[in-house]
Amino acid sequence: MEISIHKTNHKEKDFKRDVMDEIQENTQTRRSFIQKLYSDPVAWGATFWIVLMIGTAVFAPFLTPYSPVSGNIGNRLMPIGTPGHFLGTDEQGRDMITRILFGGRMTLLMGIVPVAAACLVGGALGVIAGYFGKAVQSIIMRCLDVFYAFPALVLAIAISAALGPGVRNTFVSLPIVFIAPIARVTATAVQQIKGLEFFEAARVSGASHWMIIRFHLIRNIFRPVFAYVSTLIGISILVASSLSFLGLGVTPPTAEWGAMLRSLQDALYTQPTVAIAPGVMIFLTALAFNLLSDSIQDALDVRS
Amino acid sequence: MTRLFHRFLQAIPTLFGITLVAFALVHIMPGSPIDALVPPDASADVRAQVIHIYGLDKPLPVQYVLWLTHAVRGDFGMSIGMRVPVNQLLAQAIQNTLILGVAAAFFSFVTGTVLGVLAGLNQGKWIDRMVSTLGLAGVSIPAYWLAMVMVILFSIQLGWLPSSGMHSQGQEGNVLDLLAHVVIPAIALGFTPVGVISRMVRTSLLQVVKQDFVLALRAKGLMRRQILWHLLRNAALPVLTVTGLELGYLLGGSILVETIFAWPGLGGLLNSAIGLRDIPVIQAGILLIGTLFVLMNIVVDFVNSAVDPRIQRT
Amino acid sequence: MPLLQVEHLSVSFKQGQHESQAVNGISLDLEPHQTLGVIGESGSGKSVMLKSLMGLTRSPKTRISGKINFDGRELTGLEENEFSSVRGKEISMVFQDAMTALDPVFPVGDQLVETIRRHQHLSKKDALEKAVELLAKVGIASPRSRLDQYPHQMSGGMRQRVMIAIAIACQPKLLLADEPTTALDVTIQAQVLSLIKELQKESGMGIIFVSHDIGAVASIVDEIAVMYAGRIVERGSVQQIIHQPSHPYTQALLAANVTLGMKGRLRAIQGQPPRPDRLPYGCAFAPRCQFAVDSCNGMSPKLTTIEQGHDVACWLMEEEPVSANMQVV
Amino acid sequence: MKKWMRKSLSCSVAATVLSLLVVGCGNSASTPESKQGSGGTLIIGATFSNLPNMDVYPDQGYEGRRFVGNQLYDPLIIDNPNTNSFDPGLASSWESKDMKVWTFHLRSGVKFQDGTAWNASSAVFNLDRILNKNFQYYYPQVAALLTARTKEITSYQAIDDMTLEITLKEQDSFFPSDVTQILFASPTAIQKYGNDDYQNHPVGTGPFAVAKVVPRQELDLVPNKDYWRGAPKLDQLILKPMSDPATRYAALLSSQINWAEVPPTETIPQIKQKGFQVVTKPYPHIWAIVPDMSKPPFNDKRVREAFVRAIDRKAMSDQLLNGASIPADGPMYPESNLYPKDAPAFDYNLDLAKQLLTAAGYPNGVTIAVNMPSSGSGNMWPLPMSEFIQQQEAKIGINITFRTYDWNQIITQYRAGFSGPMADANGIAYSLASGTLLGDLETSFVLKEPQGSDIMGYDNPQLDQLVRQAKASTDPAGRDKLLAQGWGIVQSDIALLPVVHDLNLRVLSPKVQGLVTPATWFVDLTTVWVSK
Repeated sequence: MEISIHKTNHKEKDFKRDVMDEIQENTQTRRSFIQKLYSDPVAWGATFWIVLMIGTAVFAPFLTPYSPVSGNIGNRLMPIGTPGHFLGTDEQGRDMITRILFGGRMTLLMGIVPVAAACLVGGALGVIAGYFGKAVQSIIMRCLDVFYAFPALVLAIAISAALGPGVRNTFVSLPIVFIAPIARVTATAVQQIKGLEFFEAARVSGASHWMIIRFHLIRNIFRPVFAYVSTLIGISILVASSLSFLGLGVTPPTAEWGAMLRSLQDALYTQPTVAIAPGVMIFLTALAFNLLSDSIQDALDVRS
Repeated sequence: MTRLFHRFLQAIPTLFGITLVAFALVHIMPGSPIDALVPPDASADVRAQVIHIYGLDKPLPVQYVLWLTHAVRGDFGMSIGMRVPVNQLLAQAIQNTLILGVAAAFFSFVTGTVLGVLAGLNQGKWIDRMVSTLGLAGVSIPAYWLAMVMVILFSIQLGWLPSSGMHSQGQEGNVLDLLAHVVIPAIALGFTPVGVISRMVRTSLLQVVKQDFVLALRAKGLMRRQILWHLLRNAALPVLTVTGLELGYLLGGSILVETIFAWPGLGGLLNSAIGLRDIPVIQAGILLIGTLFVLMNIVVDFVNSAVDPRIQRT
Repeated sequence: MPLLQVEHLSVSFKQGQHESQAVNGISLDLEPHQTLGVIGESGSGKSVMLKSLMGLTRSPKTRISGKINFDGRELTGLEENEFSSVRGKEISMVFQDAMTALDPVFPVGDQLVETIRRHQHLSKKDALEKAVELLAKVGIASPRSRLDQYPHQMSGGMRQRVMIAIAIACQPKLLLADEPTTALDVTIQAQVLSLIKELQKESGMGIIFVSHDIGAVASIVDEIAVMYAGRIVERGSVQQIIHQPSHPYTQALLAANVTLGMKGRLRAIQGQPPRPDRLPYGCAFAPRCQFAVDSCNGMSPKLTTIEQGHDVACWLMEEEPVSANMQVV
Repeated sequence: MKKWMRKSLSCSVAATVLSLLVVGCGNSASTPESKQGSGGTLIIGATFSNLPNMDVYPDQGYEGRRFVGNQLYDPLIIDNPNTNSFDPGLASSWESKDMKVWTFHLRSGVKFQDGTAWNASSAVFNLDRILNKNFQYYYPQVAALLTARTKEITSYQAIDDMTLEITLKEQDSFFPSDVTQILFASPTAIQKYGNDDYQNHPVGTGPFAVAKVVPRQELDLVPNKDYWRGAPKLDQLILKPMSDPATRYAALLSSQINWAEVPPTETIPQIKQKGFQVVTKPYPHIWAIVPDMSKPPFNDKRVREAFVRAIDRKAMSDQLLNGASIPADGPMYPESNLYPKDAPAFDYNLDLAKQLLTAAGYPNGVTIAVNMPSSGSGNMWPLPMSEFIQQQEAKIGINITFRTYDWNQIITQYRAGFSGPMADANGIAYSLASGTLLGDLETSFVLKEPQGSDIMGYDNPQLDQLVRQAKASTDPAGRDKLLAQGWGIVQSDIALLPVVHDLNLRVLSPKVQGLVTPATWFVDLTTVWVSK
């Protein structure tokens, strides 16, 4: 009896040491990751744009004297460069800068929130699937396969069509789209970790599942999963704006870039520069997120 | 062949799941399908009769089994909104979508490959940077917006190409006319895959270039184009997989692009069916897209094994 | 007239602001029928040297100087396309690992045929016949049925034979072998070595055989050159090198080698070879050399003949070692 | 534009020539060089998202009827689109002594496009198909849609081969305008294909016949050379569903169509500059929000008035819609002789609107849901219009959630009323050809389902009384006076939340000739040709 307890203690110590080593290793990689990002001018540029977008979104009400939802119909479709309306006005006579500033709020939210939500659910499913053996994995993965069987946009459109238009429903349909791929990437990452020696060691040392998942798994799958998830934000922005463009996402009068493109579609032929402006914003913001994601992947060195 | 068969067997549960999703989606839709079928001022017995014909009076599981057994036989019922058999609508729509999809796939595959090869072979040079930028632009650009911009530019301003539809009046059989109509939608739709594919080709090529055998090929005295052929064959594998996945993207993107160009395809059909709450069409459309996507993955798998001898063919 | 005459060949790569000196003023010559073994640790530049002979290291980031005279032609000045018609035809190369040196997605037959047809005007059919012949020649049983196989479907030994078949396809005058047996089992190694030897007997080609393993080389080469940090530090006949190793590095190498069956304690060489972008002044081996004296850190020793056909580059062998105060800082 | 299409017999149009009018208007005006000529292919970009079905009651609203129904079929009495009067159709004359028994003398020598002769028995076959439940070819789908037109009919019979007699329940002076809505199909074709499949092989007596149908893409029609009114001038007529205004405009500019229904309003100046013909003309129409008056908040007239007063309808017409509409005070359009001149107009007045809303018990505002179509016949530009209204109402605290549906779906919802799938909606944005038919007042504001479509839960005994009088009236002038009075009651009760009257904007390529700008929703395409 004595001996066995002693042994256990010993193992626990080993285990703790493992963990400590690993934490150290993690902080090291984290530092070099940040260093790499720091020295990447593209990452700087992208971050600058994103921070600018977040800043203008947060402070939008203080940056413009106009209302994003109501305008002066007498001033509709003013061209770019009109005094007081630098980017012109939309078909309802609303200031385009104001609409774009406020629209950025929705776009950012719809880029980040669904991905974050899907990350929680998909990540958890992936960890469970990857960690608890083949049977659990096949059940979860087979179920998720069904969602995988639809192109992301089709799935988003189908769910949004079923639930009806509106921001709230977009926040339901978009995460559903991303859960399956995130779960799959997570499960693969977990499986790779499972094959490593230290993981086996931790298992043999008798640590609880929760301990192992917390200390070993999450830390180690973080890089590949984070790198993958970072690629989804740009996609989420595009899908969300597509839904709004189809009239399935944000509904008027809320300013959102995709919805703005929808309502300005008729004005394309008379004020093309005004009408394509929201598209430029979607493009630039998605591009910034994609560039940053690229840099993150480079810095994490996870690109195959 | 056995391998293909196995792959099919594996896909069966997924396909089954797709049917469940397709069936479930439309039943959580707001609005009752009966109201779309019968005018409310119709007499009660007419109403009952129509409900009976569409099986809407049965419990959901029974409706599902009914629908599935019909669907398996290719019978998706009558379109509620358009009052024609759904499979007739689908058959025509899928054909048109395939025309657009194949054109877009062709455009994106060729352009993506050429750009990717150029970038991969000129790593670090301006052309590489340009292609990388273009690639990222491709995955960041909203296809519908690109479509709108291209219509303004090429149809309205320059008047080079038609702005919508599939063919000019009375030119149904004219391939050149069809080509003129497909150019803008195909480019708008294929632009994102160009980005993805060119990036993939580049990465893949760079990996291949690093491998020993490339040096060995040079050591054999092979000429540049012969070596390039080896490089491409080797780089093709991941590219084919990605292209397969991008075909799925094309199916999705076609909903937006077809809507803008009034292209009479599956995407446009689905979009109008959603507006109409045309349940049989939505169900069949979603089922079709899901099934196509799954089949496409199988085909990609199969092509992969055909191209890569390292994948054992049993 | 020697088949190959290399004079002061230097190869350096630019890497950012650094410049790696991979090959540093090598001179050697080779007669037809002769086999030269080049040995050294990995990173000693032997592989780069070999590739430079075929012009495979040429790139905008590489600087190559010196002369390579092959069969009466100067190779260094050749255009890439001229060079490519020499490669595989007059000079061929056998690589270390056939698994990675053969294109995995083409059948071996195709890979043979494309080499044959690149250099000889043969019809596809004739080239195929020739391929079968070549496979038979390198000792592959039922060669015809092997044509359609992919590299991964063959055993390691067989793949290496295919490589050799490709290399000798156009009866080259010079065969460059870059550790062709390292990846193989010991028994297969011997078979492959004797195959190469046989082929040489038949065709009279000159061979440069690079290896980190003296044991592998000893049985088939006539002469051995020992490379360290991009330089030849000792060269001589097999007998001279094995029985009278004069450079401390050669001695250490031999001591580290088990296959020769040397008695006594196995002494691994202490330390690491220097990084090619940070070569020390003087003798590059000095930091690891147990016999190093002050003068070793001063200037690089020149290759000096110590007996007929036996050259060594070591201050210890110089009659008048340079004094320590000549050290250049 | 689904229901209530009744039209005054004597409505002579005081056509308002708008500044943007290029093609003439009125009864005879047309482009000067257009007197002679024929041939060409007319390609119409229509606002429906789908081809209408081709049975005798096409769907897709009145646009389906305008471009398909009226081209394939004829009624007994034709609702002349240009003169705003009744013309003889398949009946060369008709009479009724008591407004209860109506005798129709059928036109002789007319044949359906399949050669079947038009006579009293084919007329009875068609009436049996929609009225006789025991008839082999009784077709409830179409019957239900025509209920509002046939509700008064108690019996019908063929007096002789060319005479048809229809007996009504009670006196109905509106009946001739109802008759314009009943189209006649070839009995042979119906027998041949059966009720369900008939719509895919329609055969009528109309000016055009179906040549080819490409579902969702186009409908090709060819002229009926033996048309009894004279063969149409066109060689070919093609209909393309294009629900999106921008798509129609782009298609027009790139010459894929030569006739575009309602293009984006902002393009009007550009269109004119490019030399296209811009056509507008007042006609019986209202784009309104139909309120659910059976539940709060629209059960309170003060809320309805606040709602109407909050919309700057003049700004909407002049600025948002670039003059393609005129502000509406009530369901009846001002050029009509049924227009109630003395009825109250609820002018734009935000302060008053706010006071009314507070008085009605909503000092903090109220949130309502309104269903609306995404496009479709007479719906103009629903997206910017609804968004404009949304902004305007927000100023007084009425927050509207608009929910967009396909036009056909909206028609269905409308028919089902607020007790059906729209139970959670407070209103529905709808385009009505209000006043096209004489009985529109009755069907829309007096009769509930299934005879009428008073879905708003509106009841006014005074109105019921007036309508009853008008219906029984044998004197047209007196009847019209009563009707105008009735429309005035509806307007002052705000049973509809009026927004604007459409001006039927369409744009034609300069090559399209011979169009007589219609004074109603409908249009006569037999006079049109397309020059080379």
